[in-house]
Amino acid sequence: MSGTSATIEKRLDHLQHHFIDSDQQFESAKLGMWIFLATEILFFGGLFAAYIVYRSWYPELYIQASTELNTFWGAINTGVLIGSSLTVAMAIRSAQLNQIKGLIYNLYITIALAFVFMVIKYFEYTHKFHLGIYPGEYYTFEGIAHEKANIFFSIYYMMTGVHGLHVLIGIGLMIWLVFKAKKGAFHSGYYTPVEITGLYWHLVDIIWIFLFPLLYLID
Amino acid sequence: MSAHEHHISSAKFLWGVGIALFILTVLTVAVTWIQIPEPWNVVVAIAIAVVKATVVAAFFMNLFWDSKFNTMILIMSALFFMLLIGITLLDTLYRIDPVPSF
Amino acid sequence: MATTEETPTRKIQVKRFKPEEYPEKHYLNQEKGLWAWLTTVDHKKIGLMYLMSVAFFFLVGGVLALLLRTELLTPARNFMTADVYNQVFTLHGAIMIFFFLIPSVPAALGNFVLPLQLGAKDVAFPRLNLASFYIYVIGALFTITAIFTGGIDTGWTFYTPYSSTTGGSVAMMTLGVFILGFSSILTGLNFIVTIHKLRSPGITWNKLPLNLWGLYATSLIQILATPVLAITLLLLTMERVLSIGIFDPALGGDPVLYQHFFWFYSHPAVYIMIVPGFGIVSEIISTFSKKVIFGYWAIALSSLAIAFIGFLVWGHHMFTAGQSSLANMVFSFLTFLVGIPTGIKIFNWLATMYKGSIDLKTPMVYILVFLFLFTIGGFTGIMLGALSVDVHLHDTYYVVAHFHYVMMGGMVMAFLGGLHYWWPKMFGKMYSEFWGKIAAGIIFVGFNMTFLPQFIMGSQGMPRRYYNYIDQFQAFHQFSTIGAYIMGVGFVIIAAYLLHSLLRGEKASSNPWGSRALEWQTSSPPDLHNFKHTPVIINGPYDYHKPMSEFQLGIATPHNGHGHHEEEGMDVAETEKEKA
Amino acid sequence: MNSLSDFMLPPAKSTLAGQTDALFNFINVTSLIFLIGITFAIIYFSWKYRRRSENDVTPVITHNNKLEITWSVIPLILVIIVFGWGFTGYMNKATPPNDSYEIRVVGKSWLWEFHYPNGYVSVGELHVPEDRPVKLVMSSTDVIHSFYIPDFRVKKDVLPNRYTSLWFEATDPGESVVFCTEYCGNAHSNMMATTIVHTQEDFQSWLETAGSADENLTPVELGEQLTTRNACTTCHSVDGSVLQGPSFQGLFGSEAPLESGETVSVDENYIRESILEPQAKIHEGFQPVMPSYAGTLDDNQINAIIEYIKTLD
Repeated sequence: MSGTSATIEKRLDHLQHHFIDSDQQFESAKLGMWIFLATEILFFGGLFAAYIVYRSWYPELYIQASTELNTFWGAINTGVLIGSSLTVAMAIRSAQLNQIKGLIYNLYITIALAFVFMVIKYFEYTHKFHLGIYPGEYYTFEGIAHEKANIFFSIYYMMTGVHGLHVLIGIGLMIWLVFKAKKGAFHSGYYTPVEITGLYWHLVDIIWIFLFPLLYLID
Repeated sequence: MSAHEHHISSAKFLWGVGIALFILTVLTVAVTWIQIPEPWNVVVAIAIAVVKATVVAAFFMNLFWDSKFNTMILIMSALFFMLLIGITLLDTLYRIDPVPSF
Repeated sequence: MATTEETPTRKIQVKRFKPEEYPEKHYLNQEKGLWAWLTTVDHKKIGLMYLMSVAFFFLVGGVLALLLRTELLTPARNFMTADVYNQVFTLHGAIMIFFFLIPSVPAALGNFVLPLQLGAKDVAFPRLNLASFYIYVIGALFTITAIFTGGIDTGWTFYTPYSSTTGGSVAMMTLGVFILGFSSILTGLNFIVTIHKLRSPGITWNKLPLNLWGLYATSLIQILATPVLAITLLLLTMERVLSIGIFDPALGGDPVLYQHFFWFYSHPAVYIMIVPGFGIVSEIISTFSKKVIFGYWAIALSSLAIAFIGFLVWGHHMFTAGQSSLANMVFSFLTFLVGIPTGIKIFNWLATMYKGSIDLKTPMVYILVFLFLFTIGGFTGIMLGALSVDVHLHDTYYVVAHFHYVMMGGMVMAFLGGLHYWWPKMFGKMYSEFWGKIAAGIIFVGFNMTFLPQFIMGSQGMPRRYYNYIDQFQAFHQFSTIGAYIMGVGFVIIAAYLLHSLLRGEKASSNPWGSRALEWQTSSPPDLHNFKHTPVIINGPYDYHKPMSEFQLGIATPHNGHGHHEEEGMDVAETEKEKA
Repeated sequence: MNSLSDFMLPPAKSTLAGQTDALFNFINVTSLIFLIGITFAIIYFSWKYRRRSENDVTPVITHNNKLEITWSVIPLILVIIVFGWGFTGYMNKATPPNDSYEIRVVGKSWLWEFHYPNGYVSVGELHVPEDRPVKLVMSSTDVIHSFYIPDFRVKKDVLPNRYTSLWFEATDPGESVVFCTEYCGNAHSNMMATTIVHTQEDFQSWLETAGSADENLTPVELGEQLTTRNACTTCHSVDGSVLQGPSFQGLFGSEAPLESGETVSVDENYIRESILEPQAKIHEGFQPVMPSYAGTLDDNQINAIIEYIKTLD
């Protein structure tokens, strides 16, 4: 690859003064992102821990309450996020191969899929609000015969809400990437922001991969 | 580590990984149709999720070709999460109340 | 991975670089004006900005402490109402912990020293570093808003359900601490990447200064524990705003679960506060004993061991909270295990002093004070780890005295030691050695007067967070209050002579302590880019048996390796690192 | 050693205290020996090896495995001893004997209520027999409190969503103080009670007469006693000073402004309502923090309190 892009290798305006070369800078950024992802895992970890503790206390509550969640739309959303992960991976591949157009198209598709995810989420939420399934104190739904049903939905809203927030942040980041890509900031010698945003997006996908069976697929 | 050796996956490979993930998603929904007794249904669901997450981490996030230290970070964070939940359960599962709680 | 064929066969020219004495141009005057300071990405200036902030918050927290002690002079009301008293102790705790102790060594001293000790030009992500400073400022603004819009009276631990039902601006405060957490995370992230990726040629893991091992262990805790605090406080904020009920028993939640989550962060946070102190102690003891550190690996690995075991012991804050006896047993046992690496450190430091050439300069005085006070803090920790005794002592003044011995007697003394140690490097000025020692003595006396009586009170059953108390404790409280005033005088003296040093201090040479460590091999104050050459390291940072000239090596390049893409410097650095 | 323990610890008045104190003393003495050694080493080294010239040469001692293992293993053995000792002591405290006398404890902000098996309820005074294990089954009606008797070396948090328990066997008749040790708000430091240990016979006779002792008093005298016993005076002064709640002095017959903006005249009905449903009408400038006394005070007692408040002009 170094042979094909010898001219581009010279473009080093992205290199910051305290790094020795692009490579050191790239590896540092990636390491930094991985460390950040570790903090993300523990951030969600707190919610998962709350989930597990309450599930171990009230297993029957989880079986009853999860029937209120729509498995079909949950599965569709899982597919949507996996698809968007695929397109992000394709976007990085395009950047690595210097195909800026491919990069931009793949980012567009990813953004679109992320919006689809959010729209489905929106309909799921409004449906629940309509039934009176609010978190905690404001819970008024009477379809579940369990006194702690409000707690299950508090956990549900916190988990999916914080995850949704991450999706929104991801959308923002990718819009920013599209702008930068259009300005020609990325090439095969420098695509660090694409790579680390990609890592972030895959993590958001991984979190959902766990949320889906834990929330929707309890019998 | 060198700039010239970043792993580039072929498009075919990426699509393959994507399709494998779709299939696993269908599988994880499908196993709920056959009633697996407690607690194995949870175990199966988590196991499939772990496989999917590993596939994403290894092939989409390129950990398979990357510096081993990055893999270590991922494993370490999972480990510390398990510490959090594991030790908390030592309390919450083994509380003995003098009178059943209300 | 780079392979051997790729290694260039070019010859490296290594030369001796003697640090310039009294440089005319240095990082403090190379960029001018307030704006240049506020937007700087230079780790040294960011470190100084942190230093000013933590000094400010230390002042605020300290004044609050004096107010508390004054109120406690008599058993009944003196000049505050109970409500004000509760707000004041909450703020004293929250400010001292979140705004002073946690950023004090890592973010303030660490930011300044870490790249210097690595021979790097900056941290890995300089802009992120600046961002984390501003995140800290925003968090602080939220907290200050909370104080003026109702106050908080929950104690710094924010225990539910009290925190979810009481009045005041609890949500604003928890949000402030939540934001602050990100500052801490980003600093930790930056440090880990910097230590991994930006070491100068020759700094292998076994030549890493122990201060950096301390900071590395601290950063690991910061990135692994702080997110759990973040989510906990987010849940608590939601509890206040949306009444989600996960922690509120009135809505079906469990308050003890909150305590688990909170202490999963807050116990390791104790090590965020103390482990970097260990690093400073190792540096200073070796320098002022002019002797190679005893048990390098034992000290380095014990920092990591403390960081790791520190994650497993949070439940010892909850021995009486109603958690299961099984959990109590496990937590108590693991708690004792932390004592071992801590003890190893103390013994190693003493062994370093053995047959050394000990120069009792101010930093060393603080470190000796640290050794004494921290040992007391450690032993009383053993007392509190013992289950049956803790049942008696939990939530009494014994606990208060214990953590002040660890945090103030340990961490603050190490911080002061580090501040005095690196002061000449930071500002190129010396301070009054005489007043430095006087202040250290006054603080030592005042500190022990304040907190020794609290051990006795606590053993006799005086509960903490009490606005009133029964008459039998009055003598102890008064003694303690007088001690606090004396300590206050000590800090005023420090502020005075450090200010004097800034304005009128003698010029400091580049290496006033005769240290072998890398940060002393550049001018005082350092150049904007730290070194005018890329340092090359062949000896450990504590090899006092080797001549100084062996510590002043660098790669000779025409452009001194700065600002431009340097072919030569690059290749050599990389191959060296590969070998490492 | 005894004098050290007398100076540091409160008097030991339960069967559980001895073991706790022994461990306390053991750790103290061991620590003191270590501390003296370490301090001596610090001072001695600083003097003996003080810098004599700038060119001092120091020996290269990088490590010493034997020494390092010694100072790792000895403390390890010591802390394992302390752990085992502490754990057995804790298990004693956590396991009440089967024949324990059971008393229900309710923590409210900011008072302690004790319900005896015969239905009698006392506030702020825990009466127990000596030489007999007593088990307290505790819960809270609002936030977390913690029940602590220093003389007995027992402490346990009192939670709002489940029951916790502790037990002790008092050894000496007399009085011991009870503290709340989990921060619970403005009057946290006033949330105290007294443990009164009777001999077994005295306790029986106290229990039999406890409910009827009040009958010999005039309503005003009874009311005065009840306001102290039920910890009313923790928050309501009788001399006009403002605490957590409005002062009783001059209250009766006045027009009280409410948080809702209305005013209410303080008469028998308002006081009765405020005792049974404290949150119904909150006096302006005060927090809605008072616990309900429904079930704690009967009509007769409420009337007595009203009569007493009437006398405070």
